[in-house]
Amino acid sequence: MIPLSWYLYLSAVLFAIGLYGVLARKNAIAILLGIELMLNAANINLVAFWRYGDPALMAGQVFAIIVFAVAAAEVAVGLSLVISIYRSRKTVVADELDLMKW
Amino acid sequence: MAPETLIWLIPLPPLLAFFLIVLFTNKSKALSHTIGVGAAALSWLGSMVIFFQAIGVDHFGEKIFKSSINWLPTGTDFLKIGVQIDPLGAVTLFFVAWTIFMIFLYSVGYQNFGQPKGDHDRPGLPPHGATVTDEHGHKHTVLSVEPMYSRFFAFLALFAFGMYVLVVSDNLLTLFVGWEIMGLCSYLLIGFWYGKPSARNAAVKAFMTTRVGDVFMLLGLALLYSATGTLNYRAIFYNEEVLHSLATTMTPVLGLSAAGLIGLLLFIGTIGKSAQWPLHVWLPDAMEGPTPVSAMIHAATMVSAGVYMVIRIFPLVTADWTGHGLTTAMSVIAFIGAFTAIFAATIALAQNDIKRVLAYSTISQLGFMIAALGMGAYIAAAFHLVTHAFFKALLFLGSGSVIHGMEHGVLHTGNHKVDPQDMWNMGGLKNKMPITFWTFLIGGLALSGFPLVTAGFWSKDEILADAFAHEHWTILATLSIAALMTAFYTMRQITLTFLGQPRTKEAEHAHETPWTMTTPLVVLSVFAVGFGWVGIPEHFPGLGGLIPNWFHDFVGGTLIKHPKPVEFSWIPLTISLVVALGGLTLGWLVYKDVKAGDADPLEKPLGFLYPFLKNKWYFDEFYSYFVIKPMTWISEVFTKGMDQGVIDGILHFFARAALFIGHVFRNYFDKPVINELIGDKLGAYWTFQPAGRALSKTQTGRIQTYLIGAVAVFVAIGAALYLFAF
Amino acid sequence: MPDATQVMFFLSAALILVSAVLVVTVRNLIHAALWLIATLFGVAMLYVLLEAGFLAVVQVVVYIGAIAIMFIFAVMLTRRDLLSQSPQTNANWPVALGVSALALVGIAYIVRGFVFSLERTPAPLTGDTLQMLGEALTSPSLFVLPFEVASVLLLAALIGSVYLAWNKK
Amino acid sequence: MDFISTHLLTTILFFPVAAALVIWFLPADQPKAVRWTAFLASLVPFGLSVWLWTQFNASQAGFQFQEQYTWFEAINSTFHVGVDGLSLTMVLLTTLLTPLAILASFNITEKVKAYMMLFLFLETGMLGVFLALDLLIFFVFWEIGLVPMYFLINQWGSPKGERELWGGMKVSARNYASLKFMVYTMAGSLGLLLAIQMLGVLFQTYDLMTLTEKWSGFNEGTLLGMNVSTVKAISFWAFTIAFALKVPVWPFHTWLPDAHTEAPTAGSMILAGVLLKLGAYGFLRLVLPFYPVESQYYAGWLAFLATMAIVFGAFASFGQTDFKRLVAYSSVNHMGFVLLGIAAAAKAIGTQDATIALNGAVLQMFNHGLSAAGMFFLVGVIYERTHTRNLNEFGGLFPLVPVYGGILIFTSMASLGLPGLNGFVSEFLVVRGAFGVGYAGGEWNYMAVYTAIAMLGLLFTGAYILKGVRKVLHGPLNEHWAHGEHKLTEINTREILVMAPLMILILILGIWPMWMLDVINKAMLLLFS
Repeated sequence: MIPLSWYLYLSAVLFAIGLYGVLARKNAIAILLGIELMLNAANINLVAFWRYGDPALMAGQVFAIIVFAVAAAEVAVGLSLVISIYRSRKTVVADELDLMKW
Repeated sequence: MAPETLIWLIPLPPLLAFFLIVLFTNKSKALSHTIGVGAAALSWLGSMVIFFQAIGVDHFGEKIFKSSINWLPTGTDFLKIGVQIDPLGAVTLFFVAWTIFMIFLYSVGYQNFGQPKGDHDRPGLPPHGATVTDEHGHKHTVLSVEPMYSRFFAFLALFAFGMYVLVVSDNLLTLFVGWEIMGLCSYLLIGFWYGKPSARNAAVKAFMTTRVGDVFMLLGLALLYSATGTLNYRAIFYNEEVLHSLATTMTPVLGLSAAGLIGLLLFIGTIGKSAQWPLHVWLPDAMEGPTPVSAMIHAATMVSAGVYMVIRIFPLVTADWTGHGLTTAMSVIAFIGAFTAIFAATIALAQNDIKRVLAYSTISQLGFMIAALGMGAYIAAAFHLVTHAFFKALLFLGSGSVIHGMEHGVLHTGNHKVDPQDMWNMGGLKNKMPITFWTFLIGGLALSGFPLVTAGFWSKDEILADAFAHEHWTILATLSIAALMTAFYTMRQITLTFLGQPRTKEAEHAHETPWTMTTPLVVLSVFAVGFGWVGIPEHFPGLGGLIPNWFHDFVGGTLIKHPKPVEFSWIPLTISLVVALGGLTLGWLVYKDVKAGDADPLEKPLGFLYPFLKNKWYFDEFYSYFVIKPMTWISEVFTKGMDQGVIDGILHFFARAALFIGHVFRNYFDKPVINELIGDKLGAYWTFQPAGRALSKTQTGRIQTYLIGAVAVFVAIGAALYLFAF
Repeated sequence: MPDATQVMFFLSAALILVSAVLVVTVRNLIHAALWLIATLFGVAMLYVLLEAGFLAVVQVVVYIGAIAIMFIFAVMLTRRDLLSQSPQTNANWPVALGVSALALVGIAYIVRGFVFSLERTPAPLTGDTLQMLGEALTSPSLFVLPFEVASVLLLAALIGSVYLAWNKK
Repeated sequence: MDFISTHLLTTILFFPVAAALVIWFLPADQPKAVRWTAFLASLVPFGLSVWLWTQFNASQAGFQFQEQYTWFEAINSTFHVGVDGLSLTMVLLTTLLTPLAILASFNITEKVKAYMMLFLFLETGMLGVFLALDLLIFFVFWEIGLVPMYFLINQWGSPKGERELWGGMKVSARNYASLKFMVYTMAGSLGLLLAIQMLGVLFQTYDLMTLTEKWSGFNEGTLLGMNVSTVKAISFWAFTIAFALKVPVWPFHTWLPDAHTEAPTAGSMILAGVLLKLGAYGFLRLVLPFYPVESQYYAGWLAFLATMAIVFGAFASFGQTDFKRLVAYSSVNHMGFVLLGIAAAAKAIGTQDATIALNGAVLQMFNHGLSAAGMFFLVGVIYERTHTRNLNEFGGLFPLVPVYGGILIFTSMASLGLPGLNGFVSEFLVVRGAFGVGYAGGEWNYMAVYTAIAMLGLLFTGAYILKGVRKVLHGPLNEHWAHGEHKLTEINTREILVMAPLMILILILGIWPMWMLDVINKAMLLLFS
């Protein structure tokens, strides 16, 4: 039998890895990859809580599905942004996108 | 119509006329004078009805016509105003109505109604004449119509309204209202030709001088009202109790009783209005107005109003008077009157302007009345008031007629340097203007007190008889000399104007005036002769008793204690005969042979006195130096020195002090300490600038840097919440 | 001794963690995308362990089949950096590492603090979970609204990405 | 209609503000619409006040049409309004003069919207003071009135003119005047606010009626470590000086000639017509009821100041060569009579003489409102045409402008106190009341002396009025104004329409003052006996 806490620790670690990817990677696409990892960590939690709570309540699974949808949307928009930026600035390096600096 | 209702209505037609003319008909000259004269006629008619109803009542003094209404609420009480006609009122109404009506009629002619418009006339200046071409192609200059013809009638109507209000009112307050309305009108009418600086200044002078009296009078009114709680004639002057209590209440002012103080305060009003010394200066200058105005002011209305009021308050002035000696107030009044009488008479001796002579004679005659009142001769004063009103109106209108005739001559010769009012430019007008001459002669004789026939004789004689009977020798002497002078300057005037040969070309071409001007002269001369006969003393030798002394009996009813007629005595009669005839003869002898260019025959014998008299005892100079200059100076001081100097100076001192403190704070604290030390050095240079520089490095513009910060803070806050909040 | 499910858990956990670390560390983005696929596969295995079969299938089909492939396409479209041998992390990476570790510690601390109160054996599943899921998603009294919102979101993302990626020239 | 009849006072009070907000949304490039909206809107409060006048029961004691709303609960201050005969008269004056002033400012072309809005705000401020039955509300409105007036003088005042301060320093006259006006009044308000706060703290209420009762009866013990009588004397002077500044009483009057002279015509009308009345109203509404003992004690001082105002005002007015300044100083002179009446009443409160003096004072307030507004307007009419106010530059204008001349003489005479016009009635009542107090029961006191001296001022009233008329209308015509581009034009219909109501009221009040005096008289009896 697998204790619930194992899933939670696992998802925490996965989340932290994803977070590191988001914060540290240079490439915009890589940042998006990190976000995917974090979303998956969240999904693991959702499904685990569903299973270990009252399985008759489908909230966990439903939320996981909605997270899928959000992830798909996010990736679609994110990638098209990356492509659009690449077209105009010929780079996808996040460090070089510093238009926000005063 | 009940007489009370009618009395209410008497003053209204002139008021309506005023508003109608001002608001609607001022474009039409004919309509305006129709309304004006019509209104005067209506009031005249009402007055006559009232007068004849009044003399038809036996013991009218006890059963007078009166009616009143509430006017002002005063706490729990009301101040009532109303109308009343008592014997004195009835007599006054009679002469006022006649003179006013005559003056209205006369004005139509005097202001050249029906004449062409002037060539260069403009409002505010007297008409200069118009050029007309007759059928032969000759050009003539004729009199032109007054440009402000309608306005003249409007003012005249308002003036008449004021006088009627004054006469019919039953209390001192509405009397004062009428009094002041007349004051306004005299201002407007004296300044009628406001374009002339002299007229403008004379108007202001008249208003201000009379106002000096008016404010004292208002004070007297307030005091009387406070003391008695009413201003009604009947409630005060016909009420022994009130009079007695006023006479026994003492005041801290000059040891006067309340009655005396109030009487004197009110009397100061009269001094102003009736041009008594020392407030007489305005009246001669008032001659700047058109002649009907002079007549109006001098004879019929304003100056009479002053005397009328003193007659009204006579019971107050003489309250608790035993009949012997004089109360303080009475002495003051008598002194002022007597002094004015002789003072003005002396000035009249040396005047050359036909109207100014009359002006001073008016002052002098009013002095007679005031003196009479001062010594308790109530009936005599009232009688002289009425007769004087008639013959002085006659004289003024007559002089106006002369001036009008002379203007005709001036326009004919075209020599505008000739003053048509200067008697030295006249002479021999007797034949050119016969009606004017005869009526003027009647008026002049009445003024001089020509024995037996003229009204002036009877009234003046009565004053002298009174003075004699009550043993006021000083007054008697003063008035007798004044009467002598009166006769003298009257004859001087008549001689210079009408007798002898014309002294100028203008006088040769003078012309009789139209019927609208001569009719009033004739009517008034009838009264100037006839009105004396209603007051012949009972014991007068020969004539006494032929006609009952109606005036004495009737007017005496106004008082509670009917005054007794004085004993007849030959001495005052002789005096008046001597002064009148002597003065007239003397005047004729001195002036009958004056030729053109001659100096005044009086100039030599009088010596330095002549310029002194001619310059009116230098009173104008005195006032301008000792009153007007200091007042102007004070007002300068008050604005420049006080307001802008002291008060604003103090304020500006505060402002400067505040500014100074501000400067100190700014220059010695704010700028060096706050701005430079704390602000620039500590703040900007040492702290914030480096800190800003350092912190600006965190602003990389890179999303991940910010995200790191966000997550770090998120974690920190989460940890903090978890640790401390749960 | 671990039982069979525990072994399975360890295996998939190892797969997930190893490949996830590689996702965020390898220089070549194509490789990173491929390692992501591995991670996602591991997660799908966990779903199976959790008896959420439908989700496991969706994970494989949608994530691996669509999203991960899209990544690879994107990487190829922005090829210029594909072969870059320069470090794929920015200058702040140690800070990022610290912050991530901190976040991990924080989460772990929280989990440790209250998970054990929930520690129990999962109840056996009754009924058809797939049917229940379908009903939950479409029942007006349950989650139809979020479901609809999600579909609108997808539509918006569709239009938005088309617009963004459209070559205006 | 039901709402209006139950909220009559607040409707009157706030209608101008509502109208101002409407004007805000009007296009600025349509000055005509703005003017007419402002004018028509200002007629509404006037109509309502006339209705109020007819509905008002003069014989009923206390305040009528009261409305009370919670306002500032923590300190027990409520929004409480109501009228009695005194405030009713003043409300009528305010609502009458505001439309006329707005009509008079139809020739304003600069920033019309702002101007009209300020004017309407000003009306609310003034009405608020007259209607307030709560000291805090009173103070708030007292201050509100200040602001629009400041801007009216500052922005629309006569653009020319400089004022030399010290050491050759020069400032624009309208800035100087508006600042002086503001600082003066603020200085007075300071003491007023302190005194009001003290009352509020002491009795835990700001309600006028409660305070009147409690404060005037509070005579023993100590307060703030001082004797009560000392505290009362100090706060009496705090109130007195605040109101004396506004009246204005000599020697606090020097803001007035500056402010009046520099203000736009309509501003001067309102300033002289209504704002000065606020001070006198304060005396009647607060000082006399709150401090009967102190008022009586210091009546001599008040009478002294009043006499000084009368005499100095008249002299100063006579010394002017600026037509508008002349009229401005005449306000000092005329308002002196109001204070003289108040002082006399303070001396002998409750007697018939006091009532007469108060009747005179209140009527004089109304009368001065009419005649001063008229005079200022007439000065404005000629100033607008000639662009000068220097009396020496006029002269003999009567033939050019006969109608204007007639109106000017009429209004001047009202100002001079000619019997038959309104000023006389009130001046007579004041003099009569003051003299009656001075001669109470055969005993003479200083009030008689002051009244006698005040007569000197009355004399000089004549002098300066006639000086004005003489210099403007009479004398040889100054040809400069007769021809060409400078040709003086006659007063136009709009201007006559402004003057007509004033003149009609002047005449009616002069001949038949009963209708108004009856209300005033009953109010004075109920208030002070």
